Formats: sequence, structure tokens, C-alpha cells
Amino acid sequence: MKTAITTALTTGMTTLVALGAISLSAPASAEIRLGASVSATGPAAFLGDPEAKTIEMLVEQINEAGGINGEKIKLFLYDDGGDPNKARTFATRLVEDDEVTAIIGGSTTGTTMSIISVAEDESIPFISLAGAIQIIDPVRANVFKTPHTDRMACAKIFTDMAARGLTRIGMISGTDGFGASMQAQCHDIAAEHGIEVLADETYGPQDADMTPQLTKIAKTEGVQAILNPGFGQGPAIVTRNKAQLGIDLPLYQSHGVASDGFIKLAGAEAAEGVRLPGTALLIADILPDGDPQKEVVTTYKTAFEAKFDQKVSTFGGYANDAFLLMANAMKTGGADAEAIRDALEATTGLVGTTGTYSFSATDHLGLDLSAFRMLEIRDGGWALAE
Amino acid sequence: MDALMQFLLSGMTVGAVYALVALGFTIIYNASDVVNFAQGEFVMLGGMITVFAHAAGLPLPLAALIAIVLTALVGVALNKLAIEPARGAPVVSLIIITIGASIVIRGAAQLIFDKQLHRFPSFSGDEPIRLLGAAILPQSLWVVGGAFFIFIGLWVFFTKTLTGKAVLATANNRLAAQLVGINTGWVMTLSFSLSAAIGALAGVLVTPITLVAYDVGVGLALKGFAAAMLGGMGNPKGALVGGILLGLLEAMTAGYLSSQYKDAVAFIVILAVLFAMPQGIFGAKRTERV
Amino acid sequence: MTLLQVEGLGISFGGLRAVNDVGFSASAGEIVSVIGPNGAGKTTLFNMISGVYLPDRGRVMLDGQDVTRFEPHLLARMGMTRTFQNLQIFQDMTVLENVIVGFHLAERGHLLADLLALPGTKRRSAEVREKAMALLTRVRLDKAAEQVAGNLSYGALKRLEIVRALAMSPRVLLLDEPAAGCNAVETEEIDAFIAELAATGIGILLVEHDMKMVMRISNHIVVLDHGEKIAEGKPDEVSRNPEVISAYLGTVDAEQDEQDEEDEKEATHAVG
Amino acid sequence: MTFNSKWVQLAVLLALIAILPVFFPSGYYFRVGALIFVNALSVVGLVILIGYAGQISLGHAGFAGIGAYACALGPEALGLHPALAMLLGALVSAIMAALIGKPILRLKGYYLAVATLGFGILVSMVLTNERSLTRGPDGMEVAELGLRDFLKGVGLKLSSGEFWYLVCGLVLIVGVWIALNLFNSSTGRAMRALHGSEVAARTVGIDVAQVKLQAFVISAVYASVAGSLLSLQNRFITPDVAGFMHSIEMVTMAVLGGVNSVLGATLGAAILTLLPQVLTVFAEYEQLIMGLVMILVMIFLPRGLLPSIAAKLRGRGE
Repeated sequence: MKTAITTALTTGMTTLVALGAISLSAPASAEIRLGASVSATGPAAFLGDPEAKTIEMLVEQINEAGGINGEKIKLFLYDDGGDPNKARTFATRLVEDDEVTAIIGGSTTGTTMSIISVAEDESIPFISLAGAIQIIDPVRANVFKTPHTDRMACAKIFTDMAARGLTRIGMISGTDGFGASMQAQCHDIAAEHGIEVLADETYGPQDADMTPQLTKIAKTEGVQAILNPGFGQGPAIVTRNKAQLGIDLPLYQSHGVASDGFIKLAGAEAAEGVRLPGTALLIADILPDGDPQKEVVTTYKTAFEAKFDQKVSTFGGYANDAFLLMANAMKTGGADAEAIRDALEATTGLVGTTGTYSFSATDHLGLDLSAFRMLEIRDGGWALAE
Repeated sequence: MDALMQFLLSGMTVGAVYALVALGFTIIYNASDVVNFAQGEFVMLGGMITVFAHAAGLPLPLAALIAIVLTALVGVALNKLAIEPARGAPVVSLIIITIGASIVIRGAAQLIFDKQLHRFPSFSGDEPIRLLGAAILPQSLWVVGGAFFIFIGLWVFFTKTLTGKAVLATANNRLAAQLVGINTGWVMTLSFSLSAAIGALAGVLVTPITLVAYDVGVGLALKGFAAAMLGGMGNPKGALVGGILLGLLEAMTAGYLSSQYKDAVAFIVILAVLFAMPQGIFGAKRTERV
Repeated sequence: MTLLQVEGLGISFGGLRAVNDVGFSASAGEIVSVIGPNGAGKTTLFNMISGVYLPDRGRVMLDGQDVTRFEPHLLARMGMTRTFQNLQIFQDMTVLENVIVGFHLAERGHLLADLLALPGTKRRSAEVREKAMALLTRVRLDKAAEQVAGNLSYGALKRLEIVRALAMSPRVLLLDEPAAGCNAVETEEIDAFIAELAATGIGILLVEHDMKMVMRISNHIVVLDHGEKIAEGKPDEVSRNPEVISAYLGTVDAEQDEQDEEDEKEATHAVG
Repeated sequence: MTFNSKWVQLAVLLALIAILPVFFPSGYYFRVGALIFVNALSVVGLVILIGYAGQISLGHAGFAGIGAYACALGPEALGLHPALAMLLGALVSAIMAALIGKPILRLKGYYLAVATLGFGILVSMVLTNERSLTRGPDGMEVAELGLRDFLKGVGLKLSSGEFWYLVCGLVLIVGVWIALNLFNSSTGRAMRALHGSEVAARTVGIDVAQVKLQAFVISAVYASVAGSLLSLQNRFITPDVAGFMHSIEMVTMAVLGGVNSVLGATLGAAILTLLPQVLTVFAEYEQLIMGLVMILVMIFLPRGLLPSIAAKLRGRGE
């Protein structure tokens, strides 16, 4: 009897104390509050890690330069670990507790979708860093995104394939969110581009050997090229396994591995000739001086690599672009969520690392294929394929 | 035919990776009845430390040696700080403790190293060896060879050496082992350092194939655990056979059925085996004494 | 009339015949003791009769029905239960709860009724609680009813185990060394209690080391050695049987060692 | 006895749920509260399985996944009302648990652990791979429960956070009530008995296999309902809900708080749900701290937080 009461009281006290501990950060005033929830750890860490670093770096830069219209940006940055449930909790926290006026984040489609419902309910402008098309199709009033969609990546790849006369292909996709989503999108639009998918294999995100799948693809009659949507170690292993098996078919990777790290992991020899759609960021050095993106990619790349002693990746670029868009909208919108949203939607011709953004009421991605560049790995480095 | 050969070789390679992890489970389990869910982290540490030591300019063999020694020390620390103080705790608590330890090691690795994927060069180059129309990387032979080498080592250790028998005796009856003069504390230290060293060696061997990052341990531990249970926990033979079997199953399923469900087939087979043989393939039958 | 009949029962462990071709019978109200040196297979025999081990050979008949290889809980439903040489107490439950569990067959209702605490469940619970208290009072454990069982002394636990078995109103009760580890006073007490039980018509099968006790209360004695039945009969017949005497005299020392070793194994097993 | 500990425990829980919102500075706290209740619900199920019956499961997130996806798929594919879909999910989970529990529960210790683990992984694999049904790893949107609009219609206006705080709190109370009923019932005692000594339980007539199965099925239903509540609340669900780490998280919550105690397990759920929220300041060290907490509690408070603390307090009182 007495035990039960003590027990019960203990539970109560502990819960109270714990709940009290959350509210350590009390809101201050006269600043623009920007929220971010990215997957800095967990299975999507190599998306979220550069994203988190980029956002922190840019906020620091802009505040050092005097802020936006004289107002400093206060950043609330959370790590959702790639867990959509956590992402939703952090989104709620950003909106309800930190009272932010805008959110950047959602490294994966799952976390993005979780944040969307909060952003939409509370009418907070939100720029997502994830790829799936369902984020902006149908268009939601407050949701924007910076990366190209998976569908656009497929289109870019298929266009290049068709131009080379490669129309019958085999696919090998990762079963993680990125790979699976792109696999489905590519299937959807293959026929439009006159591409026939003859073999369709998958691998788990932690798999160590893909030779069985590749053997199957190579044995499939008529396959002219291989496409590998995925990120993480999978594409590197696929590339190495393909070389190991001596399969002499052109290999296309996705924008998911567009970083120097990929060449290192796959090995320059095995990666030679691999093509993938990438952004200007990867080829900042060889970009012609007249290129409209030259300045923005060089600025970002220099700053990031100097600060973190780590190569830039496309994903950090997405965060860079999202922040540029948001900061630009805040110049006119100030700290008012609705005004920021309207300003975002009115954005035209903003040059980012990923491409040039022009939003409209019917287009919350604002990119076209022109900014996607077909890259090829040559002599251990990136080169323009076109 | 050459397709089958390729599936077999792939299965052997992957299976040997699992077997290496599973073998690491064996010693700690034999000495303490603890299934160490942090075993995957030893593999990760082996790979990561080697990567960073190598990047710092050390020759690969020296880097690997340092990785193995450091990981062995982590194993000893794990025993002293987390396992010894909780001796006699129920299975659930021990699972939580070792999983907690794996989270700690992973968290520390993420802080000390980074979150990137890494790899170092294969030991004998990347020129594939052709075999009956199939191709295998020389590094795969290192992995398969390593698994067999460790298996034989463990088998000799447990059946032929006094120390190995002391380990088994400690697991069987700690008090009795102490009474016959076995220093059980030392046996535990030895077991954890050996297990950790085997894990680290596995990490060194497999990194050129599987690549390494701070978070690869969970997946490896899961598959290694499944392999060890399939073969019968505690038996080096079981670990080897369980690992290779699991690898072959996955490769055959990927090759002939569906690559999507290769992991599913592996687990279904494990469930089926456990229904028929509740102690795994080579597990010892225990009669309930009342 | 014959309540329990055992015919040609045998089991082997890894080729070793632990018990071979053992048979005997017990009637209602009768106390049948199984004696023999340690390692003779007494507990193994009990384990086979009570369904804990599956015998390789032979039959067990309960009330004329073949119950060989029946699971223990089915045997319990048919009125046969047992106690254990090395206490099998529900350590984390209270003393009272231990006995209430003994009433499981009388108390159990529909699972949903249990989950929702329906009135029928509560009523049965209250009834059983009362009966359990009555049983505890009988063995002077009523004061300890709300204590966690693990805290009780060894002798008290022995009594607790017997009343737990009694709770299910068995027709046949197998007692495996009920007085082991008890002092003289406690032994006498248990002794009297067993006789009392037999008088109510329960058939009792007893394994006991205390020869004085066995000779005093048994109606019939079965002697095992090396897994085989070497003698059977009334107490005075058996005690004069030369084969029995030599079996006992020959193994007195070895027996003690073996016993110690077994206890130790058990102890570590329980801890692990 | 006019008052027994079951009612005290329930009253305290009810009071906590009712009074805490007074101290909530913002709507976010309702969200955290609701999450705690959802987690606590599945953990109470595990208390029945692990604490009462002594059987381990490393795959219970699989049932949470079934419950969660029932609420996502039911309305879409079968046109069911989400509330009915939740019941359907619980039913499917119960049937699955009964089917796989039968062979699996013969296994013991680590072998049972690996078998349940396999089951959980199979469920999450099906959810990930059956794209045509579940939309794969990117997850799918979940229909609105509709109850909040109904309440609005009758004049009770609640924010989404408040509404789910209330709903999950109420379901948790019902769940705790049922678990406490079970504890002191014939079936509950049978579970605890077989936990203490399987062989002794059998000799008093307990059908051990059946009772284990009952515990497994009941805990599966708890996990399933918790999964359903999570997906209805989040309006979006991914296969992560059925993942291995989620299973581990559930077991950790149960063991941390005290696996023999319903309230303790609730406390465990509260702590592990709150910890990442409190630790956002030290995001880099979050994992490290989380792991250390797990180890330290298991070493120094082996029976779990609440029972150990309660025992200490009691010791001082005497």
C-alpha cells in the first residue's frame, strides 16, 4: 500500500522534473527565428551532416555581416537522426516552443513528410532538402524544396542514355528511401524516354557484395547499360563489383553519390567512365568563367572547405540554396511567416549551387533540367559529359 | 553454370564476413554466457582505427596492428566497466547493457573520427581472380582465409589448450572453476580482449570490400548474431557454418529468387532451423534439471 | 483399488540407462516410498511419472488410463502433482500467491474476464484466497502470507511447496525429499502431515533419504539401485533384504559426494 | 480493503495526466506528452511479456508496424474508418502473434531473442519492399481520425496536440488498468509463476505454452494499438516504426523503468522519450549519454529505476 504511493509519487516527481528540464532555452526578442531539423546522425547522416554544417556556417556568416535588414538570425537546429517521428516532434517544438518563423530541413523524404504536416497546419514556410516529387506535387502553400526531384534525375539520365543509343537497361537499386524512390520514379518515366528496363534488382543499404545481382543483369539478354539509384556505400560497392566481374556496360549512378568521396571509395579505376547527373558544385574548378553559377558555387565551396576541412557535397549545396532562398525572402518578409512565404513564392532567378530557382504558385521547386549537368568520371576526377 | 559459380563465390565472401563476426561472439559467450551486442562495434573500430592510422602515414600492417591492440583494450574496458559489475543479471539486462555499450562506442567513434565512409587499399590489389567463369577479388580470399584461420585457432584453443579449457570451465561453473584454481577474472579479461581483437581483425580484413563508417557495427552485429545462433551459439564450428550458410543463402536468393527478399529468406531459414533445432545446428542440447 | 500403476518404465541419457524397467503400483490412501542410493534414478523416475521427462519405454497408468508422456499440466488436471527435491518456488511472488497459483485449475476463467476484472473473476479470486489462507494456517505460514516467498527459510519453503501442491486437491501426490534439509522437529512435523494426507485418501509417492521416516510412514517400499528395481515390499521386509543392505552400505560415501556436487550445480543454475 | 494499490496507481497516473498540462508553457509539451503515452502503452505490453511472463522479444516493433500500417492502409485500401482500422490492426497483430508465437515461444533466452528479432525484421522488410501497397521506405500519409472535428462540432475545441495528449493519455490509462487487472488475476499469476519456475507451474496445471502465448498476444495488441495511435497522430508513417532499433528502444524503456512494474515502465518510457529532447543542446553527445544511461541503470539499479528507488525509500522509512 505504502509502496504503491511512494512508487506513484516518485514517477510523478521524476516526470515533472524531466518536463521542466526541456524548457531551458527561453525565447528572446528582436531577431528572426529560423528553425532547422536535419538528419545529422543516423543512416542519413551523410545527407544531414553537411546540411547541418552548411546552415550553421551560413547563419554565422550572415550575422557577422550584420544580419538581415539589421536583424540577427537566431537558429534552432535539431538532429532528427533520420527518424520521421522525431522530425515531427522537432517540427512541433520549432513551431510551438521556439516560435520560429520558417523551417529548413527534412534531409530525407520521410522526415520531410513529417515536418510538412506541422508546417502546413501552422502556416510556417518550409524548404525541404529531400528529393521525392510528392513533396511539391501537389503544391502545398507553405512547402518548397531545393533539390532536383528523383524524377528529374531519371529524366536527365534517360535523355543521356537515349542520346548514346542505350535503350535497354538493367537497374540495381538500394532499398533505402532514396534508392527505392528513384527506382519507382525511373520506372514511371522510362517508357516516355524510350527506355526499356529489362532487369530490376535491389540490394540492402548494408550489403557487402552485389555480384549476384550484377551477374543476373549482365546475363539478361540485350541489356545495354546499368543504372544504380542509391546512396551510401552501395553504389561504391556496385561500381567495384561491376569492375570485378568485368562487365563491359556503361554504368550510370545517381546524384545521390555526387561527391569526390564516391570516386575515392569506388576507386578511380573502377569508377572510370561512370556517368551521373550532378550539380555545378562538383565541377566548380572547371566551370567556365562566364557560367552564371560560377560565383555562387565557388563562394560556398571555398567557405565550407576552409571551415570544415571536408569536401563539399551536393547535399550541403541543397542546404546552401535553401538558406539563400530563405534569407532572400526574409529581406522582404522580415519575421512574418506569411510574408516570407509570399516572398518565397515570388522568388525569380535566384542562382544557387543546384540551379537557378524561380518559384510560382504552381511550382514550388522552381528548377528545370538545365542546371543538372551530366558528369563523367575521367582520370579520377569529374568532367562534363556533354 | 558460371552464374552459379559467381553466386557461390559471392556467398562465400559475404558468409565469411558474417562468420568472422559470429566467431567473435563465441569466446565471450563461452566465458560468460553473455551475447555481446557490441561485437559489431569491435569490427567497426578495427576498420576505422586502421583507416585513420593509415591516413596519418603509418604503413597498413602497422596501422592494422595498432587497431587490433586498441580494440582489444576497448574490449577489456567493456568487461571491467560494464559486464563484470552486472554479473548474474538476467538475459534482458545483459542485452540492454551490451546494446548500451555499442551505442556508447558508436557515439564516441562519431566524435573521435567522423561520419564519412572510408576504405583503405586491398592487401593484394584489385585484379580479380577468374575461376570457372566467375570472378573473385583477392581480398575476398583474405576474408575467407581469415575466417578459417580464426576458426582453426579457436578450435585448437578451446579443445587443446589449458587456457581454452579454463574459459569453458569458467562459463560452465564459475565457482567450481575458481575452486580448481582458475583465475576467472583473468579468463574474462582474456576472453574480452580476444573477442575484441578477432572483431578488429575482421574489420581490418573486410573494410576494403564492405567499406567502413562509424555506424556499420549494428548491421554486422545483427547478421553475425543471427549466424551464430543459426550455427549454435558458443561453438566455433557453428559460427563458421552459420556464417557461411547465411551468406550462401543470401547470394542464392538474390541470384535465383528475389534480391529484395534475400534477407527475408535468410531469417525465415533461421526461424525454421530454430523450430526444428532449438539450440541451433551445432548447439549442445541441455536437459532441464529439476 | 490401484490409483497409479507404473509398468516397465525406462529412460536413457546418451546411451546410459538411467532408469530401466521399473514397475510398481499405489492405491488411494497408500504411501509408497522409493528409496535407493543417490544416483539410483529416483528423481529421474519421478520426472518420468510426472511428465517432466519423456520415458523411452514403459507405461504410466492413472486410474486405469494410460497417461505415459502426458504433459505435466494435463496430469495435474487429472489429479497428479508433485514437489521437487530442490525447491521450485515462485520466488518473486508472495507466499499467499504461491498457494493461490496452486489453485490455478479451480480459479482460472476466461482470459478476457481476467483482463477486465469482471465480477466472476473477482469472486473466484476471493474464494481461492480464503482457501489458500486456510492451507497456510495448516502449516503455520499464515503470518508470512504477504511476504515475498524468496525471503522464507528453507524449512518453511518445503512446507509451502507441499501446500501449493495440495491446493489443487490431488489424488496422487509425488513428494521428492520433502524433509531434506529440515531439522528433526520439522521432519517429524512433515512426517505427521504426510500421514494425515494419506488418511484423507490421497495416494502418495515419496522419495526420502531419512530412513527412519520412510520406515515409519510407508505402506510399501520400492528400492532402486543403478536405475533398476532391486527390491519391493513392506518396510520390514525391505529392511531385511540383503541386496538392499549391500547396495546401501556399498555406496554410503560415494553418495554424499555426489549429492554435494549436484546441489552445487543446482545452485549455480538457479543463479545463472 | 476499501483501497488497493491498483486504484492508487491508476489515480496517480490519472492525476499526472490531468494536472501536468497546467504547467505546459507551449503546445509542444502536449506533443511530447502524447509521445510518452504512446511509448508507455507499448512498454506496458512488454511488461506483461517480459516482466510477468519472463519471455523476451526483440521484435515487438513489428506489431507496432502492423498497427501503424493498418491505420494507413485500412482507410485507403478498404475504405475503413481509421478507428476501425486500428481495431483491425490489433486483430491482425493478435493473429500474427498467435501464429508465430506458437513455435517461437518454445525457444528460450537468446534463441527466443533472435527468433523474435527475425520476425520484426521480416515485418519491416515487407513494409519496405511492398511498394505497391506501402509506398516503400519513403512512407505514406495517414487519414485523419476525424474525432477532433466531431468534438469541435459539439463545442469542444482542441488543438491537435491537446487532442492527442488526451486520447493517448486515456488509452494509456485503460492499458494500465488492464495490465493491473491481469497482474492479480489467475492468468496473470500463471504468467508470473512460469516466470519463476516453468516446471513447477506445469505441475500445478498451468498450460505453460498457452499462457506464454497469451502474454505474447496481449503484448502484441498493446504494441499494435500504440503503433496505430502513433500513425494517426503523425498523419504519416514510414517502415522505421517496425525497425529493429524501435524494438530495442521499447525493451530498453521497459527494463530501464522496471520491467516488473507497470508504473515503472511508464517512467522508463517517459525518460527515454524525454532524453533526446533534453539533450538537443548536446546533440553531438546524445548517443554517448543515452548508452551510458542504459549501462549505468542496469548496473546500479538492476531491477529498474522505479522499483530500485521505491525499495530505497521504503528502506529509509523503516
